[in-house]
Amino acid sequence: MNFRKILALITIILLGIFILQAFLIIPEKGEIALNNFGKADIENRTAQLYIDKSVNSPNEQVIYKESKDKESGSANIVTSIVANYRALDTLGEVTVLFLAATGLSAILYNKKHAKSNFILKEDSFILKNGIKILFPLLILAGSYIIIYGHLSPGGSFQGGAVIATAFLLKLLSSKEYELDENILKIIEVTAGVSFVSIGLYGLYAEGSFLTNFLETGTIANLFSGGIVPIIYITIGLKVAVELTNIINDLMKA
Amino acid sequence: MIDFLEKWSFFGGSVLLILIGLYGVITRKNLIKIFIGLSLMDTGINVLLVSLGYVEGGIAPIITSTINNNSYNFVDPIPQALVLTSIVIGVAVLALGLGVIIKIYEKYNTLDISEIRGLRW
Amino acid sequence: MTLLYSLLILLMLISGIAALIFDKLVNSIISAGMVSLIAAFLFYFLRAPDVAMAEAAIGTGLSTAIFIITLYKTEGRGN
Amino acid sequence: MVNLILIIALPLLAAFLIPLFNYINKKLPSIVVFLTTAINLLIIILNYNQIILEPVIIELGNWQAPFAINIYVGTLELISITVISIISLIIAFYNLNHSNFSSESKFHTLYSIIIAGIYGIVMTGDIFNLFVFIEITTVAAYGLTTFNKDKGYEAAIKYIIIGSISSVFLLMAIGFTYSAVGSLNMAVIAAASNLIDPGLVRIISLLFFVGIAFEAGILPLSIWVPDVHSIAPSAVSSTLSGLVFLAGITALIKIFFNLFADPSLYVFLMIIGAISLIIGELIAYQQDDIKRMLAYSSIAQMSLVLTIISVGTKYAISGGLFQLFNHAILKTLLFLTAGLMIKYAGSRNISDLGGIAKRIPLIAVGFSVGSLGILGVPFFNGFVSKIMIVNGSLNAGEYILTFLVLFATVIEMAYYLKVIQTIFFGKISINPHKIVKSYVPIIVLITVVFLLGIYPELITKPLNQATGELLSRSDYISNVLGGM
Repeated sequence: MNFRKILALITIILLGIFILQAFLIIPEKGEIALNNFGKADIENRTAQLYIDKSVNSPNEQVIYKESKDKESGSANIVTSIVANYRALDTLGEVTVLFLAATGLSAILYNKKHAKSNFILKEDSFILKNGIKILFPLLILAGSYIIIYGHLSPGGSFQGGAVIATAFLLKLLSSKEYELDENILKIIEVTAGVSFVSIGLYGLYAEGSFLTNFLETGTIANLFSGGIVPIIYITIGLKVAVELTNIINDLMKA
Repeated sequence: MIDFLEKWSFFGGSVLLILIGLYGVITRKNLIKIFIGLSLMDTGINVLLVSLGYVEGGIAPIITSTINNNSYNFVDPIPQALVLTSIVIGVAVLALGLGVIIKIYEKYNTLDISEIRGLRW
Repeated sequence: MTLLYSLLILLMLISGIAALIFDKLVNSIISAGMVSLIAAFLFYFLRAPDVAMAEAAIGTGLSTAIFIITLYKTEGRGN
Repeated sequence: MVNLILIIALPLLAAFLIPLFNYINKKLPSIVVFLTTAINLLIIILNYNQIILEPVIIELGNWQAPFAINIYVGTLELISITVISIISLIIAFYNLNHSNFSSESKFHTLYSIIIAGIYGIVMTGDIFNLFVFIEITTVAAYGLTTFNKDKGYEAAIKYIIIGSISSVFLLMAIGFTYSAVGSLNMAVIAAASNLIDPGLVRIISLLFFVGIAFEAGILPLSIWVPDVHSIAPSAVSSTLSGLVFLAGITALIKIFFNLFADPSLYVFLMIIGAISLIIGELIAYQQDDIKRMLAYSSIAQMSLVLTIISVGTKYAISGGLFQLFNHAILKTLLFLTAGLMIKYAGSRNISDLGGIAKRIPLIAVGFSVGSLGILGVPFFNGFVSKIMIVNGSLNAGEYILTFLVLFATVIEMAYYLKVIQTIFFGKISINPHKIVKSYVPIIVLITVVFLLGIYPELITKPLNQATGELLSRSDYISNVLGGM
């Protein structure tokens, strides 16, 4: 324990006391403070409107497989927030991922076409053949998670990460395997541009960026939610490609 | 005791995790360790945000065949949406940082910040 | 149930501290992955399945993988 | 009227398309980025007359205003985006000829996105959206810093570590605010801020300060600034110093004036700002590296702006904002010219730049104009804002502050005049390292400096209006919430 560590410890403890006292504040009458654990006051939060799907429309009950043409048709409420109510955040988030991938490839830029030197000493039989079987299954699982993102838990980020993991395993398993960077680039450009274009079409057709301009359909049907599943697929592709790019760049560094 | 744990284990635990991460960032010398500290901080803040939206006895905010309408007692979906965003941003920054670390290692052949000019403090 | 959460959180904090204390970086990275994994369970208990999946896939899987790759590219090259 | 969201969407679209353009022609990305910045300026000009009359609220996705993300463009935001669009256009023009990096198209991608992020920080009316745009801006800045293959990595790693820590605290502030208020919309939070427990307000606003101040150049959190600004390519340092700081300060103003207007916080801001101002000036004085000197000078200037704004009177705030915009213009000029001089002389040390004015007169004149503007010499744009700052602090009775501002100006004068003296009258000791040419951006910037120096009403009139809007929070709230 040298001087610096003690100083750091004291700073951290003071900071901890400073932050934790926020939870201890007991509001006086008429004042508001942080909610206690498990006592989130959803009724008075914006979240209740999202759950009822009644930001623009009157509050009606939303019923599984029955309610039609609600303002945002997806059954997974988190998805409806991510891809519809707060879609600009998601566009920003995809942009951050794109930035990270671009920045990383600029940092690790090599003139020569480098090969991945992150390899095992020799190809392991079990790994190689195991991954041969696992790879299509992972891709399938990832696609399922993305496509059913508006109905069940999961979505484009989770699915995209699963697909990227599949490529990671494939890259690990064999020396020869190489990703075709042109195809990656094409998917990257298409996904990003279509996300922004969907937003711009909403601006053109309905007068507001990222508007849900399609029929939202019946809750919990596969084809429901208007632009939500379409946006989710573009995000899923984008996330998968960017994460794969990141892994690929790091392995080739 | 149980009451105390129920009230504090999530809030206190996540704040502590953030502080542990911060302590690591400040005191560790190895760049990879510093980034491990940063990722601990990220995890901590994510747990904190989600637990701020938890409702006792609540259910996951998804309408399914059993939870078939919106009058159930859902937990708050907004923090969850925010945390999804924050997780992805976290991994993006982490990847960028690790890429820079690889370059620094190529240049100095060490990850110890006390041996790298311009990072000593 | 409360005890289970508290134990998990305690375990998470211990792995967090362990991640910073371990001398070998591989152990640290695995410990950090452990923290993420426990966090994923906690998200599940907090009724946030979406976040739990994201944390499991991204935090536990990909982050650990890119940490390991970086380690291999830097100090771990010899081993 | 063209929808203002386009100024965020178009750079993003361009950035996503750049890999394709790069495939067609290596020169195309820079031209595309230049064109998008030009179109953005056009869009803002088309909207100008309408927004000056009444603030515009853009509801994204057609969701009613306080319940989803909305973008709020009042007079302050309007002036900011106008300045940002002009400067980004000039830098994009400079980039047409001066971006010979090994992976050029990626540079333009990052540059295009950082501009979109800066617009977003200034215009957004939602705190989590603010976080996302801050992340966009910082991650782009991390990437841009590394384009200096020589020393950029150490600077970038410092920046990344501090940025990540700050973003955790920003998220914590957002989480606490949401937990208490139940909404992420700035207007709803502002309306509810009187009801929040004052102790909690203090904690939340301090967390916000930690989360944003690192992007605004206030000292304890901005120890990365000198490294990053001095090492990054000139176009990047001028973007970071001129535009990102502008956006950061605007975000701080929004948090501390629109969201939580608690007078006890202003005292805190004033003290932090004053300390940061003096320390910044003193360290700048000792520097021999010209870009490092400019970076510390930026820190000092930003602290000055923050201090003056936290005085809280109308006149002082207008002065501070005027100084903020002046600083954006002047620092762009200074960093561009300093970068060109460094390229020509092949050295970053002030002592090696002796007599450079005889070789590249225009660039040296540009640098001197920037310096004199910062010092506040008559007929330069900094003159009026300095006068307003001094008057504002005097009228508010903050005599110590006035003294500190004048003291800081004296130190500033010492080091800027030293540089001017060296580059004009120093012994010629350089042999040209590299021929540099860049007339248009410098001439345009010099023109803007004199224009604002001679006709300050161009900007002071809208600024007074902006200050009025800032000080009347109820108008802001009712604008967004409507009749609720």
